[in-house]
Amino acid sequence: MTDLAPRLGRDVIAMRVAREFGDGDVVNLGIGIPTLCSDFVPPGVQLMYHSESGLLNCGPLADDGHGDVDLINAGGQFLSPIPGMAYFDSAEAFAMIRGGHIDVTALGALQVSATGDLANWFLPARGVGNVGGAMDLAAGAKRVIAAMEHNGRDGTPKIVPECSYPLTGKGCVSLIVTDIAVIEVLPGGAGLQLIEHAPGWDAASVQSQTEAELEVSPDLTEITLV
Amino acid sequence: MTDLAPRLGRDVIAMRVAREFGDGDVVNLGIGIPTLCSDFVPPGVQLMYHSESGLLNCGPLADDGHGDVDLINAGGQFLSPIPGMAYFDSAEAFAMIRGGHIDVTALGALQVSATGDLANWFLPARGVGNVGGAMDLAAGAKRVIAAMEHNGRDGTPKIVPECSYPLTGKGCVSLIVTDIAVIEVLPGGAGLQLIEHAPGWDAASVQSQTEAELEVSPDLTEITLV
Amino acid sequence: MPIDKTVNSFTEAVSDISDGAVLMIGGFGGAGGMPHLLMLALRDQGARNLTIIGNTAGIAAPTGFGWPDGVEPIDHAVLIENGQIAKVIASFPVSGSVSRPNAFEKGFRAGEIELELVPQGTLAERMRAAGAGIAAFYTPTAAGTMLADGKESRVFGGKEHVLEHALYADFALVRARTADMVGNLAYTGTSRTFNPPMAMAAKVTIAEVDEIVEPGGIDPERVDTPGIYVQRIVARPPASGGGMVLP
Amino acid sequence: MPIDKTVNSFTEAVSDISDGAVLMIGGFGGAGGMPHLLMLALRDQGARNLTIIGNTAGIAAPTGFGWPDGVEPIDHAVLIENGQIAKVIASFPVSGSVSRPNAFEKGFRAGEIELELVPQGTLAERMRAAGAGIAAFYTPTAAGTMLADGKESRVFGGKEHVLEHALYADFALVRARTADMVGNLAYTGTSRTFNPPMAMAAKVTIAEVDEIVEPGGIDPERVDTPGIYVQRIVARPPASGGGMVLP
Repeated sequence: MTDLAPRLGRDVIAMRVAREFGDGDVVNLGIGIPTLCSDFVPPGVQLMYHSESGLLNCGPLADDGHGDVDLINAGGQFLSPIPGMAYFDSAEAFAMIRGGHIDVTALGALQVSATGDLANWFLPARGVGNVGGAMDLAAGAKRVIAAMEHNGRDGTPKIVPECSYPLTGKGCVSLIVTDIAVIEVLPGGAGLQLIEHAPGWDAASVQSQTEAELEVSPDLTEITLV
Repeated sequence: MTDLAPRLGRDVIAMRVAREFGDGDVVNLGIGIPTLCSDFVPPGVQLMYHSESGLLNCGPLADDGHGDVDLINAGGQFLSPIPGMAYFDSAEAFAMIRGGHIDVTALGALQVSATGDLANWFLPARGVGNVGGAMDLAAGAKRVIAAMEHNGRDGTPKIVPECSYPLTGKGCVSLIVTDIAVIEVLPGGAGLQLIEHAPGWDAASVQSQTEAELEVSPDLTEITLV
Repeated sequence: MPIDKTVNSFTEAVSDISDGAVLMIGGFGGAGGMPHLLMLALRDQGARNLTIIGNTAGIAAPTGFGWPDGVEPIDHAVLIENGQIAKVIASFPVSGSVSRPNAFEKGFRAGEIELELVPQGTLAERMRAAGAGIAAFYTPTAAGTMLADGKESRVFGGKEHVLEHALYADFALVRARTADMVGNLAYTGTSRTFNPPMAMAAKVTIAEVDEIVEPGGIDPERVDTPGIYVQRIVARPPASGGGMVLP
Repeated sequence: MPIDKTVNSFTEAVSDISDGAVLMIGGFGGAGGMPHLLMLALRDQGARNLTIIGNTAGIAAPTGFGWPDGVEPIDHAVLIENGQIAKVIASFPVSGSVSRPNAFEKGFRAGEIELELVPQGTLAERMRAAGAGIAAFYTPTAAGTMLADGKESRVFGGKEHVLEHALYADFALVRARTADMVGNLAYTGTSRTFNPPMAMAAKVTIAEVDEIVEPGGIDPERVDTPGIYVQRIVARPPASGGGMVLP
């Protein structure tokens, strides 16, 4: 089926995710689209960023050529310092994650299931993978947002009744933000609810790109970014 | 039975315990006689003191009137600073203890059993007691030395076949130093071996003050402090 | 608005502690590292039927244990004597001397206060576990003793271990030397003790500090309790700063 | 003699690591916080059949991940390419790119190296548990995933938790900025990562540092890894100090 309208760019997905952040939230951003969210935090919202590399309150990415090998994020990118940072080791960094001290994490996804299961770490075809901190974030963060393209490069739906890829965490995702829709995972495994669609898309066209069944919110709207 | 000879003073017990410390050992000294050990460390032996109050490498007790409320030992006594100290919290202080990083601890005792069980925290008559860090030290230190008077004030033997007081730890004591004897707890619950006696005492007179049976070492000697 | 966790008064800092709340109170027992003014404010606030968790349940006065001569200790006794405490979870709940019982011991003997006695290291580790998302852990401490009665145990590496559970609290009242406005804390010397693991374990951590500084006022290498664990900070009046015990 | 844990050369520092030893190697993956010169010394020493535990098993070169442009990474690959490694325990063992496999991935595919994959937080916590005398603990991480296959699990507070065991090592090779002679370590910035929990978990911890100072040269408030966890310290040559990557 041909797309009804253009899909949103990765920046716009990040922009929409960033609207979920509340003032004062502790936020952990995964690699990929989530990293972009920090560029789109709404005015008046002050966040405390957490990184598995052992850092609270990091500044933005550092300009190329000004990297400090002792100031990196979990993806190995150089950061710049800001006032009010704190450094700690990996045991403490993950105590924070596992202990429920992260308000929101945004993670990339290979698949999300109808009950909020997340698969984002293992491509069976490779036969070996990196789990990194993904399972800890999935299990520990108060709120997990999946930030992802709605379909794979070959068009395969990534929002599915049940994940076929190995899981990162069970029932952990509470919101899915894609390049065509925003979907809530209903509590208690009650399924998925479409709450927003990209401009030019509608409930039927989003459903046609989605293998899992979507309940349509009575308040369904177009994605707004303001 | 009347004592054959005078009993050793608390200082002398501490002096004998201190001979057990090896150069470079990490040592934790309990309240009472053990605290005195630091005054009698043999020349050439450098120790690293550990305190449950969150301190490694503490200096000696501070002079009265010069106390810093933020530099105390586990008994609430003021300490003086020395170069090379490190401060940490209670979770870390007990990680060190439980994790086997303390080479030797000397603890006071109400009773020690023939298999090295230690009772040193609870007087049933009071009905309520302080456990503090005693059970952690008993379970975690590589070597536990009981430093104690051989008998209670009323003459009751404190080295017994089985402890009647509630235990601090099972089979944890490896050496008992008292005011009349030095006794090894044999590994694997194989009983007690008398290895040294105070001047003027002998195996029979020590046994007469001891409810548990003592095997006599073929190398039995008088306690030496040099 | 930049993050600023400052609360302007001790009264305000403890205002929402309700009857029946579970509280951790920092420090070791002596004068250092204890949130004296938060305890006094909680006494005045009056919440009842509280559970308090800490190393001690107050030291008997007059005392030593790190209290300067001639200074009347401010500790858990102010809450106990005010009838606010239903239960104590501690490792060192009574005074060192039978003949000088502290307020807790009197209440315990009168059957008014319940006690859960926990080895000091297990207490700290149970707090850290709560803060670190570890539901339970196996420790060798207390195996084979009456403090393991009724608990699951299991042998690892030939040694018996006891299963101990995470210990959570609604509020932690902690004490630090310095806070920055985002809630990072730095302590002094042996005043850390139970404050850092308590800050991890509580839903709401309230830090009483000598000084509140701008972000950046604490070296990020020197932060002991990262601000992620701290919800409110309140400064002692200037006259009580600098390690002094009283307001 | 005052305590002095200084060892005079990297060669001497690793001389007693024997075939079949279990090693932890510090750092996160990038240039910061990794014991480069200890790894090179271990390569030259030649011990074989080693198990190495760490966050990564080496990053594919040429790379980013905190390595300055134009600098050839020194990491686990120097040991893997030399045929010394039998098993890897890691959370991030392969490169980010299928098309640029690292030395570990090649060895793994060839069936020469065994892998135990562990979530990053569980890996750090298992090390801390080993150092802290906690035999095992229940974590929610990985519950319901293939990394929990064959493991005990149990529900606490309505949430499934997996039983994970302490992870010990014979040696830890760690990297810090400064050591004092008694073995206290201070790190810089995000170079802490796995170094502190590894120092706790190993029987013998060997610290590669930029600078060794007299006792007192590190503020006792600023010590990250207390000397109780450190058995040997060895200084990088002056030219490699100050955060530079190479000797």
